[in-house]
Amino acid sequence: MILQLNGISKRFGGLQAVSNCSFTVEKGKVVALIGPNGAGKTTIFNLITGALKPDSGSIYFKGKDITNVQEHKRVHLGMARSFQDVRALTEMTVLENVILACPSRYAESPLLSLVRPNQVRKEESHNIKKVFEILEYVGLSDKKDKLAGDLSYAEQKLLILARLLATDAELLLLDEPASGLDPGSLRKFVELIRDLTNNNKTILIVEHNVSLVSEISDKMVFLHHGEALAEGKPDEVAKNEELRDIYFGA
Amino acid sequence: MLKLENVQVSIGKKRILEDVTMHVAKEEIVAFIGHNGAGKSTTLGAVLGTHRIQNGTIELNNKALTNLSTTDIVREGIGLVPQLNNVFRNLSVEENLELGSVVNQGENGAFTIEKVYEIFPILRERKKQLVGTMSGGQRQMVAIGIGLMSNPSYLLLDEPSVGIQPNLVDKVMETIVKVNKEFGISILIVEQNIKKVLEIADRVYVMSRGSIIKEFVPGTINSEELWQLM
Amino acid sequence: MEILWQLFIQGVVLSMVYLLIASGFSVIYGTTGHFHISHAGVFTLAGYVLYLLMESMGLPIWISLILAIVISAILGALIYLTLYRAVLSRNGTHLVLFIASLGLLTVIDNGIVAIFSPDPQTFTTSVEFNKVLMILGAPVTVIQLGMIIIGIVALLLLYVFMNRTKAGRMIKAASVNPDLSQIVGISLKKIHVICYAIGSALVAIPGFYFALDTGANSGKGVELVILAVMAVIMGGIRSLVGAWIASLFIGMFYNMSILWIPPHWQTSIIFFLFLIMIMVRPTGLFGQRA
Amino acid sequence: MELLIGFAILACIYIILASSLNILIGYTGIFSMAQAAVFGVGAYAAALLETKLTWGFIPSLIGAIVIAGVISAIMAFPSLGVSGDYFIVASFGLQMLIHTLFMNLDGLTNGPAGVQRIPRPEFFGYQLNSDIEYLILTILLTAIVLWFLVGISKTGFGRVLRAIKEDETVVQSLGKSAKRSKITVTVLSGCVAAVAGSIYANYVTYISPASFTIHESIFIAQLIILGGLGSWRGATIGTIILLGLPEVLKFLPISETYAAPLRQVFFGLLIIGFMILRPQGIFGTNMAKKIKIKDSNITAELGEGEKA
Repeated sequence: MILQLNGISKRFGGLQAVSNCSFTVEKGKVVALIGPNGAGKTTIFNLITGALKPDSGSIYFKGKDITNVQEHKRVHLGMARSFQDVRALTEMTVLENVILACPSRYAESPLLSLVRPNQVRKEESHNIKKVFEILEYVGLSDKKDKLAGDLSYAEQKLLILARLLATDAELLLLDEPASGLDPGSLRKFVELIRDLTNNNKTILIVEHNVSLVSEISDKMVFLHHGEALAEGKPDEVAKNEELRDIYFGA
Repeated sequence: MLKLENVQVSIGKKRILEDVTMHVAKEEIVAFIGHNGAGKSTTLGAVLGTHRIQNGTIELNNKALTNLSTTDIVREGIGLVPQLNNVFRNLSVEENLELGSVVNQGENGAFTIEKVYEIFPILRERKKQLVGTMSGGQRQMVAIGIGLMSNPSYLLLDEPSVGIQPNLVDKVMETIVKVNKEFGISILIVEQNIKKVLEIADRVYVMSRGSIIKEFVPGTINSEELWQLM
Repeated sequence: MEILWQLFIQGVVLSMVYLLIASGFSVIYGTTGHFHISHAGVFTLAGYVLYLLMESMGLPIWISLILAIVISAILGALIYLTLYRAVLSRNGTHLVLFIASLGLLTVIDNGIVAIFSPDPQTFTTSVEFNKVLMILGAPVTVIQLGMIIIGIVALLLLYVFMNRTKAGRMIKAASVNPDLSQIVGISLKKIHVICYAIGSALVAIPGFYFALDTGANSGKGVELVILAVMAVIMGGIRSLVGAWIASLFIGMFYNMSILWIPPHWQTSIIFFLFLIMIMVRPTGLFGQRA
Repeated sequence: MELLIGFAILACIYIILASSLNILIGYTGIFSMAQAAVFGVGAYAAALLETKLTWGFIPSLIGAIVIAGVISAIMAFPSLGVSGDYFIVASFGLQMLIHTLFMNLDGLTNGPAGVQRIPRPEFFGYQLNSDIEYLILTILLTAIVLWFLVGISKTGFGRVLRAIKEDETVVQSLGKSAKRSKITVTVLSGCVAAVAGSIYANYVTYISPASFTIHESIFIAQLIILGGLGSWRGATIGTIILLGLPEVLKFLPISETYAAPLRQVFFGLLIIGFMILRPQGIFGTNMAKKIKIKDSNITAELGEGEKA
């Protein structure tokens, strides 16, 4: 078990976006959050990554209580997220986009870059090597010097995945990674995601497309009104009439 | 008849609508379902002229609407019921309704504020109240009122059940049917609440990834099949 | 007690200056979202327009005032129709518009200096208006009194216009929801022109006051406008009444606090308070969360 | 010749100022309108250390850098929490606040009268009295500053700054503290502006609040916008061209009373022209477009994410 939510609640003004939500994510699995619109899926993402603070409840990551850990420090602990609207840094090259995600001790500190230039060089060349490997893996190595803004939409989505991998995170949170992809790119994407779990990654995914999710996930968590109504194997959840009704008529 | 043929829309790099062909016949209620980001709202935007169409045509009663200005499209008889959080929150009920008729003001058979009050008596009682201070259900009535005030022959509704209490959803659906039956206004409704919208629709389109993947008549499909489509 | 009353009256005068500048800015910013820093340029131009009408053309003051208000409104609308629309149609962003507006302000302020010299242009006819009246023991010049009265009338008209006319409702509608406004058939371009005209007419009034009081002069506008913008932010964007209360506060603070705080520290304190406020409550005192 | 040397020294000072603002606006997207204030803090700090504590040029320069850095850090706090137009207004406010401090902290700054008799730098008993000697020192310092800034901008830190300009949320999501980087770069920019301030104070030997007004801040911002945001060539060559062009007016038979404002008018027209035709400035790539002014309208939290 890599991630555990214990009775998380979050209120926005008059709306209970997440209420007493609990579920777990097992290491090396693909877990999908599904549910009708407004079920609180993205809010839960924001709570896990620390962009939002829960009103109550606790979140454990790798056995450590991270409920009050700052957003960027959670990345250091080994989780990273993507966004629904891609958000590639379009004015930077593909290489820069990915190297930016590498953990850095020396190169990104203006002081250390002055006093420890050797260390900086070492770190940068190590990172560049790593980035090359990642770009190779996702199939973008021939585009490395292009501006991210010049990539196609599907390529940008791969770039985002590369960026997540560069963070060295073990838990990847993907917010609708497949939306807007044409069937060809989609196949490639699904294969990549499957392959990632073989490389020791755990994936938590938000996706509306039930059939896609059934295909790639090991477990589904069904959310409704911010509550985890059910969790289980995709086909079990899919067969549940009650959930289906909720999904169709929230 | 409102007809879309091979409509294609991109926003930035992202192709939102791949190829949308659909129609709404006179006095019909057509529902438009599919998961988030499938392109339903964009389709409404394309019809209204708020999204530029790269390819394809949109026709209303054999007259091309493609890339006309929004005002002209509304003048041709397309009305929009905005999402309830998208009404003019800093104005009163009456002012909202009044602004709804900027385009087709005083035309023959124009919808009047009185008529809206007849449909929603509560709005008459609250006509001076700021819309921003009203409940979701009441704001939804205002939103429908705004759509009607442009005197449309085709009314587009953008997720009318979002943001209102579950027990009021039936009421909203009833009103839509009433508008359709009593005033002969054709309806194109985008909705997340599939169960409810299937109860009122004559025909349903399922959209996925910017394309229409299925067209059916409610009752001819079971929930197992529907689940697979989503 | 008397001194308090005198300070209060002077506070009212200064408050009116900020009220008018802030209302003008608020009408424009609240609807268009344009950071129209050249509002300060219109402020300056208004004073010189009045100077030309009264001194060069010898028109009587009332006619000059009315003409100058109309001309200022037209100038404001023209800035939008020519410069801003040209910028927006090509490159879009509001930051580019802000920079262009800064450029225009530089042109206006320095163009005037090049034409009229850096010295204030004093009104020969204004001597009679500098007559001091006593209101319950507090000295007020005729110009100050005139500005307060015209200002109150203008603000009342603005309030009535915004809340009682259809055009006002359209402006309010366009300010909260431009997309739906377009869909219901409101022309945003027309609405924006109206807002620029109204905003510029409002800022012209304190422009006249400064010109008549100390002579038409250039370069005084920026700081006044920035303070007024702070009032708009403190009051909450799109809250006219909020901007009014904050302007009153700034104007009153300047004068009333003289009793406790050395005068030269007031500006510092206002900026300081603003910075604190923006940290604590960035939506402004009366701004609602959408 | 004298004219040329004087121009060269001023050009160097503005190159440093433009560069200090370039790393803020051009790289990080922090649109500060308070750079003249920071420049002033540096100038005052150097001048006061030299006149009141009789420190030498180099110690005063270092002192000025430290003081301006500290004050920049303090300035960064209130304003970094807000974005877009609010930030611009906040930075205007800071500019005006600091200007009033120059005016009013009589005991320290000597109020509107300013600080006088600032000595020219002295090295090992040799005083740089002639302008040409001072120019050499200035060029040397300018070169060091530019080397430093360009170097920094090419490191990973520069990469983070450019990423912040594009999308702060993404930077945060990749495990970098955007806030810390923004404070660091603000301090860095303040330190660099202090170098310009110190050179300026020792060159004119007399400083007063009138040199550090809001109009000066606007001028510096305009320089860098015209030169090209995010471009070091823009900050250097652009600044020289833009400062030099209006100097031509000096050779026309116009009295200085008119020439000075006309130079400004010319400058303003240039800005307007560029904003319409080429908002990225002379040397900039299309970066001006990329600084987003966010809508001050705070969208309902409900909306975040759930609705595509």
